[in-house]
Amino acid sequence: MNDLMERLQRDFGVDDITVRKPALTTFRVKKDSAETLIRELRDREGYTHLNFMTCIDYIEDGIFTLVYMLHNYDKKLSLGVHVDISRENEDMVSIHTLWAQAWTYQRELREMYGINFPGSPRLEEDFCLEGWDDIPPMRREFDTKEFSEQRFGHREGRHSEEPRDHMKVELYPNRGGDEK
Amino acid sequence: MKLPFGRTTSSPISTGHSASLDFAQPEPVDLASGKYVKLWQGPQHPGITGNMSLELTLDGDTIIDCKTHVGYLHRGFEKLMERRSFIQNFTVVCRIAVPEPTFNEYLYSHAVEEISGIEIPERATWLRTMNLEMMRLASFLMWIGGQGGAFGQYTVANWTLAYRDYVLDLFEEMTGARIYHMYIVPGGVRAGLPDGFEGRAREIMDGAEKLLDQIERVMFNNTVFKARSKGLAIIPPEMIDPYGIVGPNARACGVKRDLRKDEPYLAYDQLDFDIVTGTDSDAYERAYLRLQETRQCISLIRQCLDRMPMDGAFQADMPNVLHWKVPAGETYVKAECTRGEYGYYMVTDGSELVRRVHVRGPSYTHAIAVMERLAVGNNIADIAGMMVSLHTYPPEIER
Amino acid sequence: MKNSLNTDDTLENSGLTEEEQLLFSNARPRAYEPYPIKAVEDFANWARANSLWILAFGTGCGAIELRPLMTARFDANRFGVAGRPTPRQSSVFIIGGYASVKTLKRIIRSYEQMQGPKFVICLGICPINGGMYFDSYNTINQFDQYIPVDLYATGCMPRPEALVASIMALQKKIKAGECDGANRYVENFDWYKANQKKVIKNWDMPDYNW
Amino acid sequence: MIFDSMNEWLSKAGYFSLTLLIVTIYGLFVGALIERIIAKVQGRIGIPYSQPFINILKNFFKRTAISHGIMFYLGPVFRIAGGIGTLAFIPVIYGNEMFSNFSTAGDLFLVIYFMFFGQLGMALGAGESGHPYSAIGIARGLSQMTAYEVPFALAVISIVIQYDTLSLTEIVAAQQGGWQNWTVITNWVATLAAMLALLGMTGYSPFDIFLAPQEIPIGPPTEFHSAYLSLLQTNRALFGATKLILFMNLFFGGATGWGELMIKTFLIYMVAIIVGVAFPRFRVDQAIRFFFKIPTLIGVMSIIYAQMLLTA
Repeated sequence: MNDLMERLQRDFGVDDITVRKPALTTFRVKKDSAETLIRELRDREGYTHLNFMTCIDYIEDGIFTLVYMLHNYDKKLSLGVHVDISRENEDMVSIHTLWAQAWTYQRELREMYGINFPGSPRLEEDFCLEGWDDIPPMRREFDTKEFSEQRFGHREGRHSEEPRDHMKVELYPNRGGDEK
Repeated sequence: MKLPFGRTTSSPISTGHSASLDFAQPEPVDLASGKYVKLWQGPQHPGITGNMSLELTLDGDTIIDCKTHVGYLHRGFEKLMERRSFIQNFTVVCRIAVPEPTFNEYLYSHAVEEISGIEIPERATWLRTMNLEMMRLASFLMWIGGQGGAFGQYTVANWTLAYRDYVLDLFEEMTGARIYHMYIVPGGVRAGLPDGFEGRAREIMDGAEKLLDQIERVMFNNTVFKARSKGLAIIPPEMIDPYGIVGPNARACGVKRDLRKDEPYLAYDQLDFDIVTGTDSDAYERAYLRLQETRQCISLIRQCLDRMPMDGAFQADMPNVLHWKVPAGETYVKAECTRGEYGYYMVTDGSELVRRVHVRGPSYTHAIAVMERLAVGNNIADIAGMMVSLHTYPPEIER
Repeated sequence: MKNSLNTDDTLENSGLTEEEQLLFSNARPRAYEPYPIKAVEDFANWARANSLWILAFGTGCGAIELRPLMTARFDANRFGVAGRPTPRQSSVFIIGGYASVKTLKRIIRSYEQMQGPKFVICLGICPINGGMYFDSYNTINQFDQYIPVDLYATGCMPRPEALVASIMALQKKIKAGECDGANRYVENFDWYKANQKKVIKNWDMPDYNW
Repeated sequence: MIFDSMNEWLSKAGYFSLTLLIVTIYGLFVGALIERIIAKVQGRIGIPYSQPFINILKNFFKRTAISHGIMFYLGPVFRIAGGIGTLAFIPVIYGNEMFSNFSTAGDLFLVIYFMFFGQLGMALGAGESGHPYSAIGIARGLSQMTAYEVPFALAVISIVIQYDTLSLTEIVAAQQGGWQNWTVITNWVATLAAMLALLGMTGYSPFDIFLAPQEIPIGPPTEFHSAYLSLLQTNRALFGATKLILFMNLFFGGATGWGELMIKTFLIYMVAIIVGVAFPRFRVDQAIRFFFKIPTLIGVMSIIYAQMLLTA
């Protein structure tokens, strides 16, 4: 594993290498070399299985982190390839030529985050949502509760408690819900 | 057979590891010519597993193009989980995959435990293992019924679905619920076994074994069932890796991969079982492999009952859940569900809410990429059987 | 329009293109008139109550408990309940829990294709007020805003016993002639349509398709 | 004109209406019974005996708001005309003037013609509905019909050779005088071919390919609803029973009373059911291949066998 990481550091300039657990290592790579790196890992290093690809929205840093989880069946090791892209310039190299299911993931990411994958087939088709007219829902700035209240409404009489406040009242009734 | 889309029906996929996948856009079909029919199979269709649909283009009875449409069950779980606390999430996750909620519960709990470094007691490990195996048994029983039903053999469907109910009774006894158990919580399980559970469980396992023998006679030795399923939807070995095929679908063509054996979790390293593999990789082989795995489940549940410590703590000491903050971290945990690798990817940032959860269901690739590939060139009559044979559950695709 | 059935009060069908407008009728739905003789109507209601054909459309997780209901353990066939794969022939629509917006569109289409009198049973809490998904951006919260509901069976999931009980309750209601969901739909048609169109943004189907 | 007077014709018609009623009710009842037997195999209790009647009533009371054109309405009418026509030329009870219908006026070929008239009419009606599953169902149903026709027609020809007549009454008459005279004993080859064809005719598994809920839900009747559906259901019971009566007349010595008729037809039906509960469904090409192989071969053999019987 260390040899591989050293080689990747040398050839692709990966950084932020973290061993999360013995079977899972994550590292970060630049957007430009991501596709080459993933192809290299698949063809040369035996990381033939794409577990999934997904995206994390770091709105505070203004970036999307794309995560490609690759798995090596022989060594029983997983690699999490992180690629940072800007939230504004939402373009990413498509890997639909590497795995048959990749374009589905890219279609989902396109719909849920608005990331564009030029060249990926059937990218514009609806995946889960139909006739969506708001900002992509998985972005952090999208408030699902507010959207739901405004679009679907709530029936009168629905009563919900913030669990912490509720439990405080339940647990410490004598002190008026004061924990201390 | 030559098809208008430049695809051929019988030639195996030409994808090696170095070759790229062929994504040539098919020529548009002239529907106005009257030669082809566009047909929507689903979502309101009894032959579709769950709530999804297939957009089929037919030339006579032969399918020349298939597109899977999902999203009818999309509830936005990943978004909902980002705005619920860790303990609130545990009630939500089981609803992701309706027929197999337990795997979601286990993987979510496991991911949280792994990031926050909680060790669960040994008894909880065994209880979890048994719970997962019982879920697998119930799910496989439903699947066998579904495969029989998809080919019109309702007798088998009635038998297995009725028997699955007895397994659900066991769940009810163990967890208090039939479908959504919410049994496996972060830190352990919610309860131990009730009195007399072991005896009743063994009785039901004996019955299940008898039922499986009957089903093997009625369904698997049936000429018509063989005629329908042999040679149907063959997955060639070269397709396994590029399409990300996992679980019984991959094992049926001789790929010896099973997470329970390869990367043992819970108590699986102490249990005695072998990976079942097949050779033919058609619908019949997959069905037979699943029948054998169902038998294996019964044996595993018995082993769990034999070796399980019957007393001791079933839950680790947990922090006050109202103040529970999970340290920053990232992990990917996976387990072998009935359809293959089920995984939870979790990223936390040290707050009370989870940063990101991604749920990886095996149907994601089986129902879309694989189904679209295999359907082409087949008869429309076989679509239902083929779909059940791939064992897809739509809710885990769209979540 | 030539395809309206001799009425001036027609629907817009604005979601359709010019050619498609000619393919669909734009007449308004009509309410179900009971038979003038009460005995005949009671007899008809008795027959309806004892032969409930459920549309085979598993719209949500509730579908998982319909299988035990229809198979050997609970065997709803005893009560005259049967599954029917086509909306034209079925009279009961069981909404299996939450409905996502995409499914709601299909539910509306299937419901409108069903021939009256038709009844709707909602399973679970989700159709009542959103239940577990009250804050989800893709599931509706109050099902009766879009389709009239005759009966709710709550729980998550409602057990098959609860389903049997709700079928019995529905039978009782039908026999008493109180199941008028389909008529409410017709009477408040514009209200229902407005609600539906508020949620379904890509309305590309006729307003009421027969 | 074979009737001597209008009066005789009228009384014939009255008796026929009675027969029609009895056969329809019997068909509905036996349908429920069969459902219950299937349910028993599946571990269920099954529908109440009254269920088929209630279903028909309910469908009759259902509203209709669909128009698919005139042929769509005529489909079920053709279908039931086919059913009634088939029954009209079959002697239901042998030797009973009341229940032998118009069998003196028509022969075996007319009966067989009526059997397919209904199917073709239904095909036209269902085709008019415009539903793609209906079209696929019709294609399947008609091709399967063509396939099971072959062994059935061969078996019928064999019987015609054997008894040297086309009249059903005479065929039944030739089988009287004890079970050893029944065609099933005297010409068992033809019976075997016809019973195999019966599997296809009754439309239970493995030959329920034209309904096939998991594949083309539910084939030709997809768009039929309310009163049209109740016509179809009535016809299903009537036509089902009629086919069984025809089989009974051809191969099992006919019946001299209603009790005998019911027992015999039920037992013939059971053959299809025993196969039906145990088998999954064929694909349409497999079903056609099945009928063109062994049943057709047996059918050909039955003709040779009948010739041998004559020469022997």
